[in-house]
Amino acid sequence: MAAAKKKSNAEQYLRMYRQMMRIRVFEDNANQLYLSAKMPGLTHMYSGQEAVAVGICEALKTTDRITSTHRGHGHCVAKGGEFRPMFAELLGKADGYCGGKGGSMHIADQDNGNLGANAIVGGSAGIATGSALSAKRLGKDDVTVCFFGDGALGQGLLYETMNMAALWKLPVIYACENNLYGEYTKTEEQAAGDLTARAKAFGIETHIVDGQDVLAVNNLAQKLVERCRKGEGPFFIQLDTYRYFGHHVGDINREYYRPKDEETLWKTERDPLTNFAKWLSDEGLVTKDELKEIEAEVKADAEAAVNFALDADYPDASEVTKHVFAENPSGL
Amino acid sequence: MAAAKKKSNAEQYLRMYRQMMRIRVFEDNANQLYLSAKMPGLTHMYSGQEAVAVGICEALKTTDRITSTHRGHGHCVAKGGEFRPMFAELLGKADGYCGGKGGSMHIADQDNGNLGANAIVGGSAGIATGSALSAKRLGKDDVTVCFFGDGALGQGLLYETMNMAALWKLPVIYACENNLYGEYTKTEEQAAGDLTARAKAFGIETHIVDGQDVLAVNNLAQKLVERCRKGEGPFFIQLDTYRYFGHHVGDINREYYRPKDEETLWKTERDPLTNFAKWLSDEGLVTKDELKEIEAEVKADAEAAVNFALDADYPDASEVTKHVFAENPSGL
Amino acid sequence: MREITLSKAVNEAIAEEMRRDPAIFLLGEDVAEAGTPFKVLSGLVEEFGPDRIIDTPISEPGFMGLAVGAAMTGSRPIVDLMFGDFLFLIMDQLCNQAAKTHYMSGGKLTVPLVVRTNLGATRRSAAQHSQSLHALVAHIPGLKVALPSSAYEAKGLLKTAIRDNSPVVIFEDKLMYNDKAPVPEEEYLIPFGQAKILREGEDLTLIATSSMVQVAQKAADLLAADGISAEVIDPRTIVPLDEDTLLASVKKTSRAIVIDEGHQSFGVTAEIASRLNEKAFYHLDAPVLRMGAMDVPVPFTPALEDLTVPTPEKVVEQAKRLVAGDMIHAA
Amino acid sequence: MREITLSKAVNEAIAEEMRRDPAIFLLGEDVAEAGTPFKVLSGLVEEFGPDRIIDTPISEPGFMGLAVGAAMTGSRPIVDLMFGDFLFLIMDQLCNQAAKTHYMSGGKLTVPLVVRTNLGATRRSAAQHSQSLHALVAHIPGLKVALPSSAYEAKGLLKTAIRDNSPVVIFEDKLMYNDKAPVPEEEYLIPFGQAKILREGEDLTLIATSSMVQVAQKAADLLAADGISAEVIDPRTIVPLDEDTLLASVKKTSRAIVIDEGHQSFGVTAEIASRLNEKAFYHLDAPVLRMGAMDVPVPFTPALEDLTVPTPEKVVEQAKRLVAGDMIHAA
Ligand SMILES: Cc1ncc(C[n+]2csc(CCOP(=O)(O)OP(=O)(O)O)c2C)c(N)n1
Ligand SMILES: Cc1ncc(C[n+]2csc(CCOP(=O)(O)OP(=O)(O)O)c2C)c(N)n1
Ligand SMILES: [Mg+2]
Ligand SMILES: [Mg+2]
Repeated sequence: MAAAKKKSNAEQYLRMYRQMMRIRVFEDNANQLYLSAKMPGLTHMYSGQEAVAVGICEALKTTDRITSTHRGHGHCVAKGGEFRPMFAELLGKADGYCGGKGGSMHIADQDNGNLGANAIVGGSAGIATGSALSAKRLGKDDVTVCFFGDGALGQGLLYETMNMAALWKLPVIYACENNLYGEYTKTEEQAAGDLTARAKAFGIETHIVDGQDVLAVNNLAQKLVERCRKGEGPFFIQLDTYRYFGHHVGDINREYYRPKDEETLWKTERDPLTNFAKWLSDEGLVTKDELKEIEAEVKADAEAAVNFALDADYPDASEVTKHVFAENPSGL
Repeated sequence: MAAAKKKSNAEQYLRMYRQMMRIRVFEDNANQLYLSAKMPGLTHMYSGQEAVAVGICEALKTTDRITSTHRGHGHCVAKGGEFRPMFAELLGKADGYCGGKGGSMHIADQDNGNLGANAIVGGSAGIATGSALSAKRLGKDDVTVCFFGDGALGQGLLYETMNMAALWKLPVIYACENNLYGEYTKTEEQAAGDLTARAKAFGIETHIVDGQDVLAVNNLAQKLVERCRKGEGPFFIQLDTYRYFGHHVGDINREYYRPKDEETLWKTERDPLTNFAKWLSDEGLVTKDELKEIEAEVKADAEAAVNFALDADYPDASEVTKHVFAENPSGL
Repeated sequence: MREITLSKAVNEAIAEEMRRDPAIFLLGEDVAEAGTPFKVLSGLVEEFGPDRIIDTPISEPGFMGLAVGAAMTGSRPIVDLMFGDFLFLIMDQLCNQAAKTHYMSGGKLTVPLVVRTNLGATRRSAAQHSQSLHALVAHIPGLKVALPSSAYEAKGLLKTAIRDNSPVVIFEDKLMYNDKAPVPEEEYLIPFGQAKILREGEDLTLIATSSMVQVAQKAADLLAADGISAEVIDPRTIVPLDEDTLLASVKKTSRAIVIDEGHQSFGVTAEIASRLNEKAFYHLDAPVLRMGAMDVPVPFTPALEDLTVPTPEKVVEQAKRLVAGDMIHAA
Repeated sequence: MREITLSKAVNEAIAEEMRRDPAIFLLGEDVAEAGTPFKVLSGLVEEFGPDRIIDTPISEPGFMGLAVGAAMTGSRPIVDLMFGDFLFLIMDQLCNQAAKTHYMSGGKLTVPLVVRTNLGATRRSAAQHSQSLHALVAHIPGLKVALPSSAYEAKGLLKTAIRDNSPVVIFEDKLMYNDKAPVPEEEYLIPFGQAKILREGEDLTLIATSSMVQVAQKAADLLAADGISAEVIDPRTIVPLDEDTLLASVKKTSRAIVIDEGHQSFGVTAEIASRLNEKAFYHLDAPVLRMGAMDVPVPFTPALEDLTVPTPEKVVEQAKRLVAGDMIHAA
């Protein structure tokens, strides 16, 4: 890349770095909340996969939409979510994005175009594709990105929706986060044949990208998003990545399914934050101190947000029967 | 093919011809029963596709299994079904294969390995694959063939089961009868991309064959069935074929979705019975008279069976609550 | 007033609403040129084009999923589900997604969509094309369930369904598509949760849904001939359910039979009967009786199929037992 | 007698049956090395090998379909469905295929399979991992439905389910996996359709299923302290349902509350209450009361989630109203 281009992009790079850091720090705090028994239930952490969500979402406008998964905090942050309503949601508080009714697995942020995490593996393939159909029909150039894990390739719904997306040339990008495992099972034991071939079969253009390299992800995403806007969609991207923690916060003893040195290798050699930080320094786009400052700011933000969430009120009991049905215009 | 081989195969060829004729005649009678208001409900006729069912089923043993579709009479005949219990079933009589409880769309013939027609498009993909899993687990070399239409490619279930069949190397053959339409819609409007690529994506070996050429179908089927027995399955076959009647007996005015000359072309140039009869005569394997005799015999059989079915009794009212649950061994 | 078929009534409802609101579109199998196998939608694609009357592949879970996503993002989809039996294929998208999204998001996302499908046996279509599965969706909070019993009802309820901001499942009776009823030319809506008293009576109340409304009305005719005066009520929607109207009637007549074409056990008759028992217990002279379809898969053969659903004669028989006080059980 | 957890009881039931009958195999997600996320199946793959304890892809409709086909052809599969909420994904294969095949084939094909899954809220798992959907499958003819309420019940009912020649859906209570109960070393089966009287009483009958059995028992303790004697009955299976035992109890006590963790409307409480009302009407001093889960998607936050399910305190409150004759409604 030309040096001039890089300089002019510095601001954007730093925003990507900050966003990745925000996800990393969010998850560390979520884990802490779990370990200190302050968070109800379990949660699935996105740590290690930051470059995927950030690389893609930085290529999107606010009105572009995403659908997310059970491992959804990263997508939420990357699409513009704020710490306070996120932590509040995780703790089941009234100030949460969903008033505490959704929790970690259903966090949604309509204003930023996040149509929600989903606790049904593969369950959002239809939603994302329908969102793209909606945009196309209503004459908007908004693009929808459907995030899902390699495990979701097991769900037939995905093939049905990719077929329709291809038939109708919908502006949707299927972003398959291949982190090598679905729960406690290796991808190759769950998925026969070739992953991208499953989209190619429908005539969908597919790409494979290093999901630990935020610039590679972002460059590809920018191109595909623009092509989607022009009606050249759908697309399918396989993003090779890795989750650092267990399947969920409680999955501590995982050597029986995942070797320790594999974990170490990814964390030390392929960490998206470390490697991007190094590149930024090497290119002279940022100083070590600036990086430290970003980290410190993010951590302070998170701490404040956690405290806010801990202090926040639970929803009132009367909320329990609200929102079962949507309000209707008068006369109905 | 060497002349000697042909001669020694003559008996088998004639059986195939007779089986195709039996399907053709069965359907003509079914249509007559509908038109004369003697058959309850509707039915989907297999006429035109005879070479598919016969070519494949002639490669199977009685203990090999098939699953069938809403357009299931052809598969039933080809797998060894008899006219009497078939017509009786269509008329809802106690002597039918299912005691009248299933009807045309659920005809099953367990003794001949027909696990049943299915009124859910794609609904038997799991059943066929499970049957193959069962055979493999129980140490039998039985092969299962899953018949389905091009329309069933829309159903996600198929992809889920093909994935598992490929992962576990199951002895199942997916036989996709591509008759160019699903109901009133052209295949290309329903299916993006390439049909066989959808199976290839899972690492499944695929084949395309002329579904109007019974010998081509049978040769391929024999090879693949034997390879399945040796553990080399699963396989996927696309069989290009055509249905002569409407989607069901009531689909009379179909020019809005299917041109008349297309129908004429297939019926005159590509009829599986006519072309096979010509080949058999040309090769000197049969005389015109012998062919006529076969037809006459089959027609007489059908007439007798129709009369049998018309005269047969309806099930007793007490049958209505039987078979909701299976009988259990004593002590349960 | 002009009379039109239920089929035409549905067609008009969709056309009128689509003219009014460009956010509405319809998708399903063979809905465009073919106008559905029942020909209910004939002519719509000609008026609204293939971008609003969308033929899908045979992918019920998939297009149901698309509808959910479209509904969340400014569209108002109508899902055409060819047979009610295919509900089993879309349950995840309908019940885990559409029904729960508004609640799970704390009211931020809404899912205004309609699933139009059907119910009813005795069409000789066998077990996978004859079910009446409305009780299943009624059990899931977040879904509204409408059961029109005539052309008039079908038009008014469907228009209301389309304007509702929650997911609604509306079941038409397959056998009724060609039945005519008076339907005004002028626009009308039928509000959800308002039962309709079709016939006033004193001796007992027949509460009947969908296909069973005609059965109840015939039974009431037969009963009238025998000097028994039956009130006939159609709840119209089972979610929301107009308890008040049902209770008022039962308090007046002191006896009731609930008639519905879904399987009897764990079905609609159980819910309505137990609410009446609970809330009108001391007004009842006899237990509320239930008449659902038999708890068997629907058999193909007419000889058996016809036995599985309530008939006017069977309703009369039960009504007479009820009125005669013939219900006392052994201690 | 030794005490073991419900989790261990399930594990033993499967192991014993698999040793007895080589036709049995089990399939589901992460059932082998991982032994399921709840660790219920730990050790089974070591004994029976990966050909009988089969890890599947995340393909619920698909592996349910495979089980149907395997069951038709000489195998006896156990389907492990990780969460009861995923029933919505397998409804077509379970309800359109497994449930109907024996009937549609006139008794020629049988489908001996078990779906093992779970139910229950208050685990802070939110709306898509907390549902109790047993009423839905109970509505479909051809499926049997078992609801174990302790380790003892879980083992005996599961063994019976595995030997049954029809499809059976068995729901375990997610919150009960670590609860211990006395379980004999010797083999035993619990027959389907035989309710269990857990506690005899005179003043009212508490009929409770699955997770609600403990709630009813606690309520009975509290009531006893107040001089009210409650009979507690666990139906164990809702299909088949042991009407006789329930009716005999209600005829004795003249009052009943039905408690179940499924949504109240169109759910299990409606079926049981309406059968009791219908068949014991003249013995009842008050209407049968129903206590199901609230008709709302299960909220995540503990502050709301705990409100949605019946508690011993709420049962006591209703029981007291019932016994006090406090149910007379305004005319
Ligand atoms: C339909 C469904 N089946 C099973 C589960 C349980 N489950 C939750 S996450 C998960 C694994 C998903 O793997 P993948 O899609 O690769 O995502 P990852 O966790 O690796 O990010 C499973 C099986 C579920 N939530 N939904
Ligand atoms: C799940 C499901 N959806 C829709 C239908 C209605 N239907 C019956 S046959 C058919 C078309 C099937 O097309 P194809 O698989 O190509 O078989 P063909 O009729 O051409 O033999 C449709 C849509 C059905 N029976 N099941
Ligand atoms: Mg994964
Ligand atoms: Mg076809």
